[in-house]
Amino acid sequence: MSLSAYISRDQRSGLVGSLLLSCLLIAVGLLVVYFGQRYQLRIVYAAYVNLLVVLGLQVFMGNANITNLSHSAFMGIGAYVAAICVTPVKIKAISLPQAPWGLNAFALDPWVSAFIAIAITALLAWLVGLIITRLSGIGATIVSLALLVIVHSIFLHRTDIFKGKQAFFGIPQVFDINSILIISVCAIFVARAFRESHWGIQLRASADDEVGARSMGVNVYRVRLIAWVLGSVFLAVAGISYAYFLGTISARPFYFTHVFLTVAMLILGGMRTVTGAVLGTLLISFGLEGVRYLETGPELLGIKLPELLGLSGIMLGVVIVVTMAFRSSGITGNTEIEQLFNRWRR
Amino acid sequence: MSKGINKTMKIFQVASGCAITGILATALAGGSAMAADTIKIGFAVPLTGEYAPYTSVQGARCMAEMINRDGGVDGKMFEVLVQDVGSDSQAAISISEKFLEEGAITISTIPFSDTMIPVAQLAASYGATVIQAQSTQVEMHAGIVDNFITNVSPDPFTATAGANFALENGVKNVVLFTSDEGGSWSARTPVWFGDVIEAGGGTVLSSLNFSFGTSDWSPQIAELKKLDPQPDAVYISSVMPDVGVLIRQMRTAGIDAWVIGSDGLDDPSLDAIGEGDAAVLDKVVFATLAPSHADSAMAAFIAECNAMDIEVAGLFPALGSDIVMAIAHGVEQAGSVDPVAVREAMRAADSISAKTVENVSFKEHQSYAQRTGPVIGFKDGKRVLLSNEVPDGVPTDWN
Amino acid sequence: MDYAIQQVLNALSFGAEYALLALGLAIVFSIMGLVNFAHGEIIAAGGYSMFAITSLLTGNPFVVIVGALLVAVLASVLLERVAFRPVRYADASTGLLTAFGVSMILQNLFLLLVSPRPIAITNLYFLNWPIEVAGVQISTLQVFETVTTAIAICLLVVFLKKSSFGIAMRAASLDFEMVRLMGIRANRVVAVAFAVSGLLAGLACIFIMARRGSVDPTFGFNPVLKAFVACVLGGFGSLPGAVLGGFLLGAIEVGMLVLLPQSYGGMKEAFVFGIVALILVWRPDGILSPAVEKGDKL
Amino acid sequence: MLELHNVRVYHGPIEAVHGLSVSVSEGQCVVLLGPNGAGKTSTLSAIAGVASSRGQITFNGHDLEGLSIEERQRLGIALAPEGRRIFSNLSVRENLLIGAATRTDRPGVASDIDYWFSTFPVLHERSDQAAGTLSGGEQQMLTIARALMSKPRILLLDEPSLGLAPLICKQIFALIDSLKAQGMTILLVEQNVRDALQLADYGYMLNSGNLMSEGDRETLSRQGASMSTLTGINHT
Repeated sequence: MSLSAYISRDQRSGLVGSLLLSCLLIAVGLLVVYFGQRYQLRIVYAAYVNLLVVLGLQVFMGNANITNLSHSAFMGIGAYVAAICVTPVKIKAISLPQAPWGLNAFALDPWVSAFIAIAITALLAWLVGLIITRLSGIGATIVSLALLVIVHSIFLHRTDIFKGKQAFFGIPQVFDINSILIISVCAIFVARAFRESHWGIQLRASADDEVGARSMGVNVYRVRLIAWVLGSVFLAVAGISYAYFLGTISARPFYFTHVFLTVAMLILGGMRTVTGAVLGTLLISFGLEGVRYLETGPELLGIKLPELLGLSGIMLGVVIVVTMAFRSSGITGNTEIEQLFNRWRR
Repeated sequence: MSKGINKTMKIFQVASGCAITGILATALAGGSAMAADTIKIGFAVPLTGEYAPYTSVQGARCMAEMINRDGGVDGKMFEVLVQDVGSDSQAAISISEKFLEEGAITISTIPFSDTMIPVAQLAASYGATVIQAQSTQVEMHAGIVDNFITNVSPDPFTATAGANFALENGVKNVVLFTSDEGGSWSARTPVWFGDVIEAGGGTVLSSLNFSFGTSDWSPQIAELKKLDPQPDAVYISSVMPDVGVLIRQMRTAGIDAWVIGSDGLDDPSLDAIGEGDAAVLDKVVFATLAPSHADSAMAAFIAECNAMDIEVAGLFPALGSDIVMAIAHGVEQAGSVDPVAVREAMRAADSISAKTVENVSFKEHQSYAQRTGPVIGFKDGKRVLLSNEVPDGVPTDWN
Repeated sequence: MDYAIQQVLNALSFGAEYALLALGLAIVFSIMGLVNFAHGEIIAAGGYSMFAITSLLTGNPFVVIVGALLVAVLASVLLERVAFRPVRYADASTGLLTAFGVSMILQNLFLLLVSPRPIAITNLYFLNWPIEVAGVQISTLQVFETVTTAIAICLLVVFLKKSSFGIAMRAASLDFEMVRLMGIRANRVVAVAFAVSGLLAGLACIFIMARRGSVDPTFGFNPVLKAFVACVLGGFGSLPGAVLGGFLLGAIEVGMLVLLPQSYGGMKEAFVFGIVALILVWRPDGILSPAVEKGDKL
Repeated sequence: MLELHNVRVYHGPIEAVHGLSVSVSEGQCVVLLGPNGAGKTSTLSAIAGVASSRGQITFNGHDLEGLSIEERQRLGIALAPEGRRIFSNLSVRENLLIGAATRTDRPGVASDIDYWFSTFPVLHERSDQAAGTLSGGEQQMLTIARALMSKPRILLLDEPSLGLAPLICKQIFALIDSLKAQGMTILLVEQNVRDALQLADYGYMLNSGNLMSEGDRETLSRQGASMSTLTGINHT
């Protein structure tokens, strides 16, 4: 109870909500660890990496209400920086023989590499953020899109550093399902804490009424920048988790397909809440897995279904269109999980 | 208060648990018990998205059915496991693992090293082999993984076959089109082509960059027209329809140089650009992975599959037949479906008869096939086989 | 010298195509604040209709062209009715995301119903043959495209200035609600905007098909991305801005191809988008920003 | 002619008017008075269909519920909104033309435009200029003229004198007076109590979304002193 002296009611409620969401994540994790097959472990891992991305998106896009399309690029930056730092010299001699600046002459501990990756991603995000947070609406969206194309183009072209569309391989596979569980639980707490923090509240207020928030003394650019950089840290962590699990990366996964997929996850769940981010990610990740299975024309209950290639894409599109038409604030709207329970109990 | 939370948490856990179980159960329904007398081959491949044209499933499926129809391999039947993964590496890896758990002895996947390497690493723990019908990229042969086999020769071979043809036809000055967007296939194949041309006494005049999806090549063509001397040939490793646009725009601009390409041009839609004016294709040649002219073995195979109601659309799907035959050979020699034994048997064979070429052999290189590299051109808008041999003078600096 | 003239002409014809595409986006955006990312799929629908007409009815190029234009217009109007009407008065990001969803659905429908592979349609090749003007060789397709764009812009200007519907559309881009208060039916104004947008998409489709000769499910993505960038450059929602942005983007692209050393050629996109970002930092609402007009809407 | 019965008006979740009943009969000029935030504009918006409302609104026997903005306009309800909202980039003539968008008699439209040009010569002088270049008073005249171009049966006039110089205000009120003389039914919203009451046949006094009092010119004028303290408007 002594805690209440330091944190607000909303923050306490946020802790409860984070706890509930963490339980959900851990439950899914345990379920798949004890009952699932090995490949399902991978699907859950991939879903949780996307969850980190979606949470990173939520921190900025959800609270500031500015559509961001550059997130996959930041994920890529995190993944590549960590990969370059951590990959053993012996392997880099094969894969990056022409790397400049002695990039192929050193290798670091995975934790140090991860730290450097996060730091560099955040630094780049801060630099870009200085510009992007001053734009609003469609202008910010297009600059974020330009950012995505620019970063992708650099990944593709500087094959001496990034290998482009070829594999950057030999990254030590230091993460497993437990690591991602711990990281995503932490991420939920951080994202929720930010939402209920002083800055989070100011940012949400400015999203509802920018002029009003300004007149109340909110430095809109500053809170946006804080959210933008914090979001980029989530994305860097997602990139690192991707690289440390698969051991091989390329420029390919960090482009439009991934951008649209993760944005769809966020808006389906509801971008204004952390609960929405979690719900959207889990629903689409596991839903798509089911649809994918139906796509290839399986035999269900003795009936041979036709092959329906493209069904998963159609479903994803329908989900977006229907959500936007009937509930543009997503499934959760403005309600976090613990509020839902409170309402439900009454 | 805390009691309430506990209660709600429990309810939530149970509810979410049920939901997840339901979803997982749906995904699980595809699994089935392992049977020793079937040869399971997995295809975690792009049936949709930008890499769909490279999928080898249809040819493999058709060949597997043919073999099964004739009694299988010593009574063992093929079972082809297929699932679409789009262009998503992670999905490809998960689906591969699913197939491996189901007992697949080989896996085919997205033909890019960023997917093939982790899939091969994963397959290694099951003893299984990653076998690709069409993968020509060189980095897979650098010794990163040792359970990888591709049914074709790497890009330097097609580059050399094209260059040798050019040199024989008096080509001296060439222009190379390069792009990083197709990996080493589009970035380095033209360079190897240039190396062979220079070794043969020719000159590389210029190297122009391009993007995939280019639908108007006018600026590059203006660059070409500026050159002095004019090129005798341009080389490009790209795909249809981009190359088709390039060819037509070059001819419209009055540039009569040879257009030489690699396997990416080997698409039925290339033939279509000659409709109405067959002369457009007169000086177009490409070095490819298997003969694909009208009376080739491949054309016959495609027709045969169509009769079985399996549509095999061109070169890459047809190449799938070869890997099924290679696996069948491996199983026959090994006398079992043990994945390691099958791989070793495939690699030990001096010659394995194939469908799209007469035979292939993995004995010399272990990770890729030694096979003939056909050069195909056009006469009156119809494909003609210009040469079909293992090329000489292949650059060796690629490993 | 010939080379320079040639490249300037290329920049002009690139610009004409981008302007045509950008106008289609801008006209919808100016009226209902919707960034219609599904515009590319309208173009693709035109392409697939050419395939359908050729294989089911006739290869007569006139029929194919008219058919493609009709299909583009109908598809555009239909999309508005089905997908965009429910989000008509929602904020810009809701509309944008809906458009992404629509674009995803259409791409996958093409894939499911036709094929994931490119389909060859070659009966518009005849539009392209070389001609020589004052010693410079140019292709007729470039001429047709530039001239068509010019005519389309002129007709659009006449339509917007002279017809009562055009005046209503211009008014709607300033204050949609006020237009409704004049008794003008919102549905009609929006439908006409989408029809015009579809027509422009159809025109663009004809030229792209005449050059490319094939259509595939992701056919529309590149054009719409270019159109989007052109619109942003010129100032979103401003029709003159869309035209200016289109020509500017054409000039930047060809300029980059010509000026960048080939070893940096792969970075062309990075430079083009870098310039776009810089222009936006300089003028956040685009060069011919309609922000002044929007002022009375707030 | 126009009847509001227990109407509640909403801006999003907020209720701006809490159950108002108003009646306007043909040829009458009725005024809604009250301070800022009283719900006057909200009431007009509800009638025009711009704001969502509950309760019954009938016009010439038609229930307006469920009718869109444009359908209400086509029944003959014209709104000259607060803040004028002219189409600033369109020319003066185009602004007038668009006002007549629902009419099909081209000669009639042309002669009406000529009528307004002769009434306000300044509009004629600037007929091909962007309407945004007009002064505030000219824009207000254009707004009223534009609303009348559709030949409405009732004119909803929202704060026509807002932000205008006294001399211009006088002109505007003269115009309203002459409209009334021609038999136009008018529902007027004003803060300028004295001038408004000189025109009005009947008036309603609103505050914070509630009806305070109603009555004819004399009744309301008698309450004028108390009203001026309420509205805070100086009567000079």
